[in-house]
Amino acid sequence: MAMKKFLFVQTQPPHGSINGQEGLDAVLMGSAFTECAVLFLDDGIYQILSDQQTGPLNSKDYSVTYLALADYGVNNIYCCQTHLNERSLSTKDLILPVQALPEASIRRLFDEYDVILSF
Amino acid sequence: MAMKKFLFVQTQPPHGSINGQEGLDAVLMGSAFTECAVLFLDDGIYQILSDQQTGPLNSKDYSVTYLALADYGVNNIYCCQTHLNERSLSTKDLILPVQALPEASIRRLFDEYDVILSF
Amino acid sequence: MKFAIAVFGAPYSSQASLSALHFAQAVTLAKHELYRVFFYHDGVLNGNNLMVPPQDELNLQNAWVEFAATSKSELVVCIASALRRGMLNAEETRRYEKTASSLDPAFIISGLGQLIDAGLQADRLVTFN
Amino acid sequence: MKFAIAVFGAPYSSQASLSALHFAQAVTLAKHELYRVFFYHDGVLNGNNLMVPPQDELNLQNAWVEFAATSKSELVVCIASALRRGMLNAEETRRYEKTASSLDPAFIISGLGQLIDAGLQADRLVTFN
Amino acid sequence: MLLHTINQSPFSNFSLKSCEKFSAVGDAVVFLENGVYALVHPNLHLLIQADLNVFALQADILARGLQHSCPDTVKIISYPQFVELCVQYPKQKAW
Amino acid sequence: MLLHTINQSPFSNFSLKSCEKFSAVGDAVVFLENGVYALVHPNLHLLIQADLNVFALQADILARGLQHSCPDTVKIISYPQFVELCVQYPKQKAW
Repeated sequence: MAMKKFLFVQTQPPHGSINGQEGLDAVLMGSAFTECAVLFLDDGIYQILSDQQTGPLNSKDYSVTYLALADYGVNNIYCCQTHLNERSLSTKDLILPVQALPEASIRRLFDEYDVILSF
Repeated sequence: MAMKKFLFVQTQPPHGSINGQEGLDAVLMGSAFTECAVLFLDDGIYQILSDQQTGPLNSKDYSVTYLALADYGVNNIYCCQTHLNERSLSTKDLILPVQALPEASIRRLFDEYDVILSF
Repeated sequence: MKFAIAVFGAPYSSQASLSALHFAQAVTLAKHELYRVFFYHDGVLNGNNLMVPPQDELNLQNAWVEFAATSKSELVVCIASALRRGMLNAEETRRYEKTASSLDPAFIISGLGQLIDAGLQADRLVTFN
Repeated sequence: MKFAIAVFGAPYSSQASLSALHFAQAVTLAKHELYRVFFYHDGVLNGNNLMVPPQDELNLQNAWVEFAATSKSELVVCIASALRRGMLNAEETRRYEKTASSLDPAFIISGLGQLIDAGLQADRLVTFN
Repeated sequence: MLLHTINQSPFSNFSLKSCEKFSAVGDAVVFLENGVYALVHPNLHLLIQADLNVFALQADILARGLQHSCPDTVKIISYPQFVELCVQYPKQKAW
Repeated sequence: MLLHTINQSPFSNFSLKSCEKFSAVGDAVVFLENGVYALVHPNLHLLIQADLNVFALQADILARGLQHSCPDTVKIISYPQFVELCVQYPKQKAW
């Protein structure tokens, strides 16, 4: 049997809760075992918005950890074009290259992966 | 100085979290000290929907505790008529008598009370 | 069929724990195998053996321990989530020189790899968030 | 002016605790009196002295204790919320015959009446939910 | 074929809409916890029109007093039936 | 005069709309935590049109990388300024 592929879905914005950070930990761990991809939906896309300055809040800027994904072999990183548009964002505003998919393609993505974990 | 009056705002539905139950505890405690009122907004109104049968879920039916509010001297119990309408509910569906206010009156209610605690 | 369950929510504050418990009981009732229950995020708080809920409310930590004992299922809490939230077993208490431990011994502290392993080994991984 | 603060959210899982801490510091910096910080709901988890967050992250329990020590502010956790979530001090641990206590001694366990009292006595009660 | 689970109220959360947008004909949806308020939400018909198989947990419906408001288009299930759905549908998407 | 606080994202929650509906001319609104995403939400103008005084916490804006997207209609404040607002506005409604 071929190794199962994991899709990690990030839905929460950063800093308001630990969800995104613990979700990213799960992606990094998953990449040590099998093929993994990340999908940013809704406010999840804000996790990788550029230029997060967390000093005054005394929070941790874990967005930079996303830059290590390629080193971990995680190269399939997606988001929803509609969710970008709703937030007046483009992929240029993000700290790493992300494939923006039309809504119709997101459901097909769910088909490609064997396990879907949402954070 | 006259005693401060408290308004407790319930916004969460029952059983999905402990919020409503701990909010009700706060109302009961408040009534021992000063004049208190309760306002149900949004899904908060579901806390007092009739005929909650919590046996199969093994949750606690604390909705019956609301019936004791009158004994605690809490007689001003409000909800938003629009929020009832959105949920196809009427005050007859509720386990206790509630004054349904038009939206415009809710803000005036905030003026009448000195401390607002939302759950 | 081989099931695994992931629990992300705190007891009481969230219903995730109660839903997961009902689901876990139904899994074993149907004679399926329950490979692992993995507690992540606030889910690790389910292992707190100091909780004293009111008499007329379910003690979720006890309920999980009883379930594990009768079903022979494994209860695993994520170590990183547990440390951040102060859910330590005796060994972690010693390691970090803390004053006490609050994680019930029926819960195993392990790495996040056990969540990935659950997804790989089980036929179905069901999340309660 | 006399302030009081209510904290309803768990550390890390919610930002309520961090926001409340920044606000509390600003209150005392402005020479206002901080009558009480009251922890309710999951906020009681801020008193857990077993938490071991990663080295590069703020230890919120320590931060509250330090703040209280320098500002002479009172940190109060609601007893009912605390019992349900397993946040016991030495006295409650004995009363309920539990194995350990995890509430830092800088946090006082008291009744929900202290929240009402805070609303009555302080000029301003600010909630972080 | 995907098993969507929704545990939040559609009156306070967009899960129901997201699920409808990112589902395909033949997928199943299970409403649980506060998700069962979808049974009395005007957007429920979107899922039915999208040809999804829609289920809701009885214990959650009863606990919330919604047992008198269940539309025929939604099948009421027990926890064992929920487990059976997980057998039929190989993957879960928790919204 | 009421001080409304909003700590959730308007993209995932209805707090911003509730606040607009249940506010009066002269009230203040403080966006904090995930609430600061209101600065880039199309419904922000509703609060401005309703003649509310709108504020947002700088530390939360910076942490989220929104410092380049702040509209002129919103005043950026520090925690000490937030405390000062609590002095000016005697009551808080936390949404």
